[in-house]
This record gives sequence, structure tokens and C-alpha cells, in this order.
Amino acid sequence: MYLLARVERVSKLCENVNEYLLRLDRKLGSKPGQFVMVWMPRVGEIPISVAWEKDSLLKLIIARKGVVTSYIHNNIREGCRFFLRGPLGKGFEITQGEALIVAGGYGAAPMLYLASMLREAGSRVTVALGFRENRNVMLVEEFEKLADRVFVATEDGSVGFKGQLTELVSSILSSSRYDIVYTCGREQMMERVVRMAMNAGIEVQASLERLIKCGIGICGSCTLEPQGLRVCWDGPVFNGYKLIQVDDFGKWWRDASGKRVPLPT
Amino acid sequence: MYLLARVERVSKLCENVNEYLLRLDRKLGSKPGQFVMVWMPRVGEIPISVAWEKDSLLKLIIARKGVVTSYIHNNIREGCRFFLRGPLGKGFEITQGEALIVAGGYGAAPMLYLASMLREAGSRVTVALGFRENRNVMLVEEFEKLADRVFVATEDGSVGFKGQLTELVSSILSSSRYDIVYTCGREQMMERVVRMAMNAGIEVQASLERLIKCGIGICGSCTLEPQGLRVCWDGPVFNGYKLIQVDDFGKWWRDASGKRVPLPT
Amino acid sequence: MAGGIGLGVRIASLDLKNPLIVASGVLGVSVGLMKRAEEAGAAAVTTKTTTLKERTGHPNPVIYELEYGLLNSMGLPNPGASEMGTVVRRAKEVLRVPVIASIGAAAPDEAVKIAEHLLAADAIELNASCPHAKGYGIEIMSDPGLVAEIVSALKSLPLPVFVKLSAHGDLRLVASKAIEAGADVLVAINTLKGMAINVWARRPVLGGVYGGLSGPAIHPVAVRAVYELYEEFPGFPIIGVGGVESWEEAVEFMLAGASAVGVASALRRGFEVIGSIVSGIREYLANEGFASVREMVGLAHRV
Amino acid sequence: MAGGIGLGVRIASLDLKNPLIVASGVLGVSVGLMKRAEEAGAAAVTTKTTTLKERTGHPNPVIYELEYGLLNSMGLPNPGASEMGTVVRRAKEVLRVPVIASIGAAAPDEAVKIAEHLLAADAIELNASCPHAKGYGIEIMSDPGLVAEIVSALKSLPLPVFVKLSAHGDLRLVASKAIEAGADVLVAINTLKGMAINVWARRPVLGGVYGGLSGPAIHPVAVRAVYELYEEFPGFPIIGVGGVESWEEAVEFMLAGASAVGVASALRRGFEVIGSIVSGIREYLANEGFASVREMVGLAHRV
Ligand SMILES: Cc1cc2nc3c(=O)[nH]c(=O)nc-3n(C[C@H](O)[C@H](O)[C@H](O)COP(=O)(O)OP(=O)(O)OC[C@H]3O[C@@H](n4cnc5c(N)ncnc54)[C@H](O)[C@@H]3O)c2cc1C
Ligand SMILES: Cc1cc2nc3c(=O)[nH]c(=O)nc-3n(C[C@H](O)[C@H](O)[C@H](O)COP(=O)(O)OP(=O)(O)OC[C@H]3O[C@@H](n4cnc5c(N)ncnc54)[C@H](O)[C@@H]3O)c2cc1C
Ligand SMILES: Cc1cc2nc3c(=O)[nH]c(=O)nc-3n(C[C@H](O)[C@H](O)[C@H](O)COP(=O)(O)O)c2cc1C
Ligand SMILES: Cc1cc2nc3c(=O)[nH]c(=O)nc-3n(C[C@H](O)[C@H](O)[C@H](O)COP(=O)(O)O)c2cc1C
Ligand code: FES
Ligand code: FES
Repeated sequence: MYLLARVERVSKLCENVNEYLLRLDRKLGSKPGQFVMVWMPRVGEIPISVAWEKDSLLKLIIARKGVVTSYIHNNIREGCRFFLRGPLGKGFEITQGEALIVAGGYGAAPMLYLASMLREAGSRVTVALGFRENRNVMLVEEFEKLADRVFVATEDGSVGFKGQLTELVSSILSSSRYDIVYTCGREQMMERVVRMAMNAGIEVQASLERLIKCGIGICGSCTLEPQGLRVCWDGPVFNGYKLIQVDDFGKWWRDASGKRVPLPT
Repeated sequence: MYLLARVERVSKLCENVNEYLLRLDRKLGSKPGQFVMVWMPRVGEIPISVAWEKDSLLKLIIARKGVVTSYIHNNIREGCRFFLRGPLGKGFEITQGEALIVAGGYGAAPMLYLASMLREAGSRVTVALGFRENRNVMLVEEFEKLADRVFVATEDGSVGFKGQLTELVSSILSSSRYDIVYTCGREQMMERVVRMAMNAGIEVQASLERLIKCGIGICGSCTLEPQGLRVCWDGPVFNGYKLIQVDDFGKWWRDASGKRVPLPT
Repeated sequence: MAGGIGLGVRIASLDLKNPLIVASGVLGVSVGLMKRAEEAGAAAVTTKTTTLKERTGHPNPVIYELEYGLLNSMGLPNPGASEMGTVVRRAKEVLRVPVIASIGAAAPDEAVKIAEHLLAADAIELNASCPHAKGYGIEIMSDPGLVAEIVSALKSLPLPVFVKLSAHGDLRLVASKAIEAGADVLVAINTLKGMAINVWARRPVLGGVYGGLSGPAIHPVAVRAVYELYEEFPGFPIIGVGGVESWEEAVEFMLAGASAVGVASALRRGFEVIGSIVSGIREYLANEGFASVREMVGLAHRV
Repeated sequence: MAGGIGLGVRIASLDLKNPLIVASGVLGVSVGLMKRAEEAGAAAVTTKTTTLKERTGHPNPVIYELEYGLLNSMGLPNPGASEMGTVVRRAKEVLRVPVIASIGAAAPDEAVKIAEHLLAADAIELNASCPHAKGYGIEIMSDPGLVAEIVSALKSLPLPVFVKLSAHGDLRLVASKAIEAGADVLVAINTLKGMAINVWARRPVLGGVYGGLSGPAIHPVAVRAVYELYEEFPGFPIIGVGGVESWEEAVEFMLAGASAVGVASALRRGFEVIGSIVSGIREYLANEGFASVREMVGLAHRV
């Protein structure tokens, strides 16, 4: 019961990150923050966030990381097939008002979709993007089209603010009032953003990653302790007040055997 | 996936024939001529025509014959359960106009329902009923309420016309014009009625019986040769022009092993 | 374009115009139904399993419909080998497609006696797997040596021998014994042994208590069986049976290694399903650029 | 009125507040998920099957959703017995319901070594039936003598031993050997070995190629297994597992002879299904005039 998709266009967003525009054999019907499992026969199956969807068109933004993502980067061209299942998980909840989106690296992928939905809902959207270096910077123009304000931070200062994304966010939060913060990216970054927002009394939602096997909440691979929250089913998006009670948040990951191991940095 | 029914009322229609008014846990949605399989746990399962249906009320008319029917007559009282599956088969097709219903014995069961549907469709309905003796006569008043004219034949002449139902039908057909004849009852009788109607150029539909096992067209138990018509699925109601091409019609039956044996008389 | 695609397959000595065979049981012993199956597009028909003597089968209820399949406890009703011989001869008069005669026997000499009545057929299929008739089927499959003996006895007759396997028991062992004994074709699978209880009646529904599960529910098990058999006996002709309801399951079987496909339960929706499966296979082949249905057999095994 | 109905059952030394147990696998190794299952109303939870050393399981895809069930080829991922011991001890701290520790072993001494890590649990369940991990499960079930040896070795420990059976292989033989060897409870069934092929990819879908079929598709096979076991070993405690999605399948199992019922795949719809099954059982008992859930065990066998 895989959805069949054809690649209509592959675009390079920056070094090691490509965008795949897909035509599906039927509408997916996702919400921002939901994901799909992408199966590459003979290679593997991995979770990828929906970066955008309309009618039967779907965008996925994929960073080169290991086996499957490298296979995709090296082999998948226009006309190739994608096998997908989803949409899976619970996405972001749209809260009207003054919204701040905080995204690090390819964590920006689901945020484009979110930003457009927020605008449709009548929110004002500020975006803070963080990248390591110049060659990792991506999607800034796209966000500029959608959002009211876009800030960029790079660790080497080659673009925008020089420093950590969290420093940028701290100054944004102190200069303006927000109703909601949405974040996606490295978990250590998100943990700090969640705490900042909670301290400022602002609602916050973060999208987590864990090792996704079944993707439908039935294998336990992606659970967070001690609440037994499944990233693939109860998440990947969680509210800040839930997350700060999660011992694993920002600290523990489960390896393929299910054992809790320190979160990779 | 049996439908559960409760007996609301048991009425004796004549010697050895009872009427069961059932309340179902949901609507059956049958057409006249369709049947249900009635399961009596620990006893057996048999086909019985729908005698009437409205909302979640259902009437079945059951003649005492062998194991299952005797069990029902002896044990099933108000408040007891019936297990049903259906509606099964293809029913009568309603042809507007001047209709003649010819029913022998408990073959009258599905005809009450048919008569009421014909009246709803604006047809004029004549009914010819045949019974062996006085103690077999049933449903005459019910038909009188529904139909424009009701004739009765008994072999011993105790009620109505004395003689075979087919003789009565022959005289009815010669005295008046009909657009359609519907028949149900002993197959030898129906065979003659079908030929009479066909000879007179009148459309005719007959409801057949065969050994019903699966009831859903998948076991071959009820097939007619040489066309491979399944009484449970393609029938039980067939058109005259189909039936006169059936070698088995009026002649052959299949026993429980599937072997063709002479039609029981 | 699709017109040029070769749908024909050859299984043992049987030439099939397409890979779709009506499996044993669902056409009963009716020549008329066999003819209807042929007219609907089936490339071969299989008779109900015949025993030596007639059997009336289990009492009603014999069938229980599930959302995802059927349970049946027909209990191998059949008119016996002699009468089935008449049916097969009549079938051969009116059909142009091959007729496969299914037999059920618990010993080699009994099997031969049955088959001798059925020499008008194009092949004998040994039902080594019916799960709900005592003394036949699953019980013989649990004795791989016996299956081999029966097969080799049947090979004394001039017909190809198909062996229909169960997914219960040791599939690969029975298959290898059957092949050694001379079997020409493997058929996999028969129904799985199951049952249903009605909670209000507090009773097993089926008259025979146990029944055979068929339809979509068993399809993944059947595909696995075919895949395993193909892996063990590459190139050996296999007929995949179990849960074929559309062209997709048929293609799945062929990719797993079946040269042809049997269909039974899907016929409860009418004979038209045969035509739609065959044309679906044709369209798939055209879309995927195959020239013949044979090209896809076993492709899922390629590393 | 329904309040007065006894839902409690006792299985070996385990007191269950109702007959619903979460079966092995679907809670992974997460104490948090076990707690959620308890809060949703489960009367006991079973851990993922533990092997001695950790296993990462098969590569993705590990799951394939069907309309009528699931195929999984998890491949017994687990952190190994020592880590699982920690999980079980933690689980016993936060849960009030019994914790059943499932183990997979190919030899008696290995089984005992694993179980020694798990003595905090309330019972050991020997997974004699996992169909997709080489060297474990189905392979040990195909050797009834080995199952017996493992069971009797486990009986040296102070915990009741449950044996989880497969519907492949000789169910009754393995069960009788296990009982002779001292097994306290039979659990039937595990998944059926199956697979799926994607026709466009022309490849088996599951990373492990073969997978275990669960859910409604296997329910009739599971009910049959329980019914057969009860008939063979009347009164012996059985836990029915396979395709329980609502109270009706649970009741079916109990009428067939199960004293308790396990649920796995149905949890893909959320934990609420546990509560709805339990309250459905309660309502059924009330409607049918039973005073206790125990009264209905095995009733479908009454002649
Ligand atoms: C909900 C969710 C949404 C995601 N969305 C995106 C996205 O939009 N764009 C994007 O580029 N990446 C996304 N990822 C991350 C992406 O799934 C991993 O980068 C990818 O799985 C790596 O696979 P690989 O075979 O290339 O790497 P491998 O060589 O197999 O592994 C390298 C590392 O990738 C991660 N990984 C591998 N397999 C999985 C898996 N099944 N689940 C989670 N992590 C895994 C692990 O950290 C692993 O150590 C998302 C992850 C999750 C959980
Ligand atoms: C489509 C159809 C509609 C019917 N409608 C009615 C009806 O409305 N009212 C009514 O009283 N009777 C009806 N019958 C006949 C009724 O099914 C039989 O009288 C009944 O099955 C007898 O069952 P038994 O167990 O009492 O008899 P048994 O002792 O089992 O058998 C006696 C005889 O009944 C017939 N019979 C038994 N089982 C079946 C079966 N499964 N299918 C067909 N015939 C069988 C056979 O002729 C058999 O020889 C209908 C039959 C068919 C095929
Ligand atoms: C009503 C019915 C009767 C059957 N009778 C037989 C039989 O006599 N001999 C046999 O080998 N298989 C018999 N089968 C099994 C089928 O041939 C087939 O193997 C099985 O149903 C799986 O295929 P399906 O899922 O397409 O139904 C029967 C199946 C059904 C549903
Ligand atoms: C994802 C998944 C993982 C499973 N893992 C195990 C396992 O580790 N050990 C085991 O004995 N059974 C395992 N099972 C089998 C279940 O415990 C159960 O026996 C089977 O799924 C049938 O029940 P169901 O139809 O309710 O799912 C697993 C099942 C699923 C779906
Ligand atoms: S990946 Fe299986 S529960 Fe989340
Ligand atoms: S009763 Fe089975 S085909 Fe009609």
C-alpha cells in the first residue's frame, strides 16, 4: 500500500540538500509537521517531513546523511519513482497571532509548509534560520516570500547574524512579543528554544527526530521516556509543556536495539 | 457476520406452516424473491424466502419438512433468536401492468411481499393459489387484502376450484390478458406454468429451489445445467426464456454430493 | 500496443492462453460453470476434488463470509470418481481450455483408481492439503513420504501430475519429495485451517466446526509459500493460489515465482473478475515494458 | 448491574483484573508505553522478546500495513537480557499489573541465562514461534523436543513459564511436550509467516523479506488453535492472541477456551482500544447473564 510518486524536478538547495518535487498517484492530505516514510527498494526506508503539498504535488527536502539519503542524492533524477507511505504522525497546531519559526539546517523543510499555513490562517510570521556555514544556507528567499520577517544566523557569520541560532532567537524574543514559537532542527538547539519560550510564557511546539521503524506507533522504536510518547505517532511535534517533562528530551535517543543511548550530537 | 433477530410473534398459518415475525438488529434491505439463510445453532442452516420486510421487521413463512424446519416448529417461540445471513440471490423484477401470481403451497411465502410491491408500482394483481387439501390452505385473506382478484384451487375441492393449480391457471390465462406471470411452488407445476405463459407470449418469472449450501455462488451445489446457473446467486428467480433452455428445469436436482439426480416429486 | 504482449504460458504439457486458472472447488462439479469460467476468460479450470466414493460433505453452515475472506467447511462433497469421470468427459466436449482434475486420496492405489476414471482430463492435481476432511489432505501432507508414494504411483498414468500444497506442515520438504517422485507442477496454497465462533450462539459457526480460510487474508502467506518454493526449486513450475482478487495479487505471485495463478474465492463477486484480472495483467506488462508474461516470473528474487 | 460482574481471572500465579493482556512486541522496551497500556486498562503487559545479546533487527521497511492486518519483519530487535532486566525492574516499580517477560532462545542454558536477568518479572514467556528471526522461534517450534528441554530448564527458576506457540508446525504435539515439561500457560498464536511484493518495485517490501502476519487476517486461525488446544487439554490455561480488535474477538477466544486474551496489532489504532474491549466484554457478560468472565471459558465446546 505504498503511494507511487514520480519525480518532476530535483533542485539543489545548498550543498548536500536537494528538493524533490513529486507527483503522486493520489492526494496525500498532510498537515505541516507530518512526515512520510520514503522507501527506496533494495536500499531502505526513512522518515522525511512533508515540505509542501498541494493537490497531488508534494515537495520533500532531503539532506545527504547516510545510506538511503546518499542513494537518493546519487541516483534519483527526474522521472524516477518514489514509494511513500503516510502522512504519518501529528503535525503542528496552527495558533493564530504573532508566530516565530525557529529552524536549524534541514529542520527548515517542514517550516516552509507551516509558514504558508500560518499566513493562510492570518498570522504574522517571523522566521529565524540557523546554518553552520555559507554553503549550508538554503531556503532564505522562499521564506522571505512567505514571512513577514526573516533572520538568518550562521556560525561563521558568512550570512546574517554571526553565532548560534539560539543567541539570535534570544534577542528576537526579547525585542518583540510572540504568541507561539515553532521549532525544528537539532534537538539540543530545540531544547534551549523550548526553555526560552516557556520562560517567556510563550506557547512552543517542537518537532523531534528518533529512529523511526514502523512509523505507525506499533514497535516502540521511537518512544520517549518516561511518558512512553511515540515520536512517530504521538509526535513528531510536541508541545513544550509536554517536552520539558520528558527525560529523554535533548538527552537520550534509542538505538536500533531499543536501548537508550546518549543523544547524538 | 450473522444478523441477529428476535421472534416477536409466531402465528400458525395452517397445518405445518408457521409465520415468524422477526425484529432484526438492522435492516435487511431485501427485494421480493430474495432469500435468507436461517442458522439454528447445533441444528443446521436452510434457505427461506423473505415473506415480507419493513424497516427492521421481517416475516418468514416456514413449512415443517425435516430436521431444521421441525426444530424451528418445535422449539422457536416468542423471544427466541434467529441467526440470518442475506439477503441472498436475485429477486423478482417488477414489471408494471397486469400481473398474475401463481403460487403452490408454501411457495406463497415470497408472493405476499411481491404482491405488495406490485401494487405499490401501480400494477393490477391477480393471484392464483393452489393447495392440496383444506388443512393446507393459507394466506388467502392476506392476499385478498392486497390483490385485485384471488383464486384458490385445492386438489380435493374443499376450497375454491377443485383440481390442479395448473388447470386453474390455464382458465385464468384464457379469460384475461396479462403482461407478466410470477410463479413459485413445486417445480413440476412451475414448469407447466412457464410453458403456458411462454406459449401465450407472456413474460414469466419463476423462483426455483435447489440444495443451497454456500448461498453465495461459490460452491456449485445449486447449479443448473447446461448453463451453469446458480440458483443461489443467478436466481432463485429466473426468466421463462432462460428456464426453458435449462435441461434440469422440472427434471434434475443435485444431491448433497453434487450428483444430478431426478427432481424429487 | 498491449495487443502484442504474450500472455500465454506453458505449464507441464498444458498450453494456457493466459496465466489465470480457476482453482479447485468453486466450480463444483458443474460443466456449465466451467464453461462460464472459460467464457469469462479463464485459461484452465480445475474440478472439485474427487474422492473414490461419493461424499456428501459437512452439514450446513458450510460457509462463513468474513470481511477479508471466506471460511468454508464444504467437507469435500463430490459424486465420486466414476461420476466425476463423466463430468470431465462432458467438460472436454464443451471446453477448449485444459481441464485439471483434482483428486483426494489417502493411499497410492486409491489415487490411481480415482485417476483412472479421469484420464480425459489434461492433468491430475493431487490435493495434498484440504484442511477439513479427515483422512485426506492435510493429514497426507503431514506425511511427506506418503505424498511421494502417491505422486509416483500417479506417474504410471499418462497425465502430468500437479501437487497442491498446504502452508501448514513442512512446505519445502513435501515439495522436494513430490518433485523427486516426479511431480510436474506445484500448486500453493490451499486454505488455512481456521474457524469462527458466534458469540451469541456460543457455538462454532461451521457445521464441520473447522474450516478453510481463503481470500485476501491468506494472500501474504501464499506469496511467501510461492517465493520460498521458487527459491528452493528455481525454474520449477508453480501455480500460485490464495487471495487473488485483482491483477495486482496475480502479478505479485508471478514476481514471486509462479508461472500461473489460481483464483477461487474472488469468484464470489462474479465471473467478471477473471476478465478484469487478465486485462490488468496485460496492462501492467505493457506499462512496464514486458513483451511476455513469462518475463516477470520470479523477478522479485533478483538481487 | 454490570458493576457486579467478575472480570478477574487467574492465570498460573498471576491475578489479572480483567482478561486483557498486551502481547509481546508492540510496547517495545518502553516502560512508558507499558504504563500507558496499564492506564488504558490492560491487566498485564508483555515485554518485547529478549535474546541474550542485543539485536538491532532487520533493516527498514519493517512493517507493511494491509487492510486486514499487518506484516512485520522487526527481526526481534532488543537490547539484550541484561538491559531488559533493568527495564523490567523499572517497570515493576511503576506498574501495578503483572509484567510478563518474553524471551527467545535456541537452547536450554541460553534460556536460563536470559531468564536469570528477568527474575523481577511475574512470568517468563518462551517465544517458541517468532517466524522471521533465524535460529529463534519457528525453528525451535519445529523441534518439539527442544521446546520441552527449554521449558524444563526454565522451570528451575521461581517463575511460571508461558509458552507461545505458532500455528505453523504441530501445535498439539509441541503443546503436549511443553505441558509435560512443566509449562504453566499456553499462548496461541504468534504471527503467520508471510510476505508482500510491490509490483512496481518488483521487490519484497520488507527489509527482512519474510514477515509475520498479524491482525484480523489471522484471527480465524488463532481461534482454531485455541479451540484445538482446549479440546486436547481441557482446563489448561490458554491465552488467545491474534486479531483481537474488539470485544467480540476477545469473547470468541474465551468461548473457544482461552482464559485470557492478548492484543497487539489493534494498538495501532491507539491505546483506547483496550478500554473498549474490556467494557465490551463486561457488557456482553451482563447481557448474557454471566456472573463472571470465567463462566464463559470453553463454552463453545459444549455439545
Ligand atoms: C519525523 C522525521 C522527519 C524527518 N524529516 C527529514 C527531512 O525532511 N529531511 C531530511 O533530510 N531528513 C529528515 N529526517 C532525518 C532523516 O530521516 C535521516 O537523515 C535519514 O533517515 C538518514 O538515513 P540514511 O539512510 O541516509 O542514513 P543512515 O546511514 O542509515 O544513518 C545515519 C543516521 O541517520 C539517522 N537515521 C537513519 N535511519 C533513520 C530512521 N529510520 N529514522 C530516523 N533517523 C534515522 C540516524 O541518526 C542515523 O544514525 C527526518 C527524521 C524524522 C524522524
Ligand atoms: C431459495 C429457497 C427459498 C425457500 N423458501 C422457503 C420458504 O420461504 N419457506 C419454506 O418453508 N421453505 C422454503 N424453502 C425450502 C426450505 O429451504 C426447505 O424446506 C428446508 O431446507 C428443509 O430443511 P429441513 O432441515 O427441515 O429438511 P431436511 O430434513 O434437512 O431435508 C428435507 C428436504 O428439504 C430440502 N432441503 C434441505 N436442506 C436444504 C437446503 N439447504 N437447501 C434447499 N433445500 C433443502 C431437500 O429437498 C431435502 O431433501 C426454500 C428453499 C429455497 C432453495
Ligand atoms: C468453497 C471452496 C471450496 C474449495 N474446495 C476445494 C477442493 O475441493 N479442493 C482443493 O484443492 N481446494 C479447494 N478449495 C481451495 C481453493 O482451491 C484455493 O486453494 C483456496 O481457496 C485459496 O484461494 P482463494 O483465496 O483464491 O480462494 C476450495 C475453496 C473454497 C473457497
Ligand atoms: C510489530 C510487532 C512486533 C511483535 N514482536 C513480537 C515479539 O517480540 N515476540 C513475540 O512473541 N511476539 C511478537 N509479536 C506478535 C504478537 O505478540 C502477536 O502474537 C501477534 O501479532 C498476533 O496478535 P495480533 O493479531 O493482536 O497482532 C509482534 C507483533 C507485531 C505486530
Ligand atoms: S517507529 Fe515504531 S513506534 Fe514509532
Ligand atoms: S449454494 Fe453454493 S453455489 Fe449456490
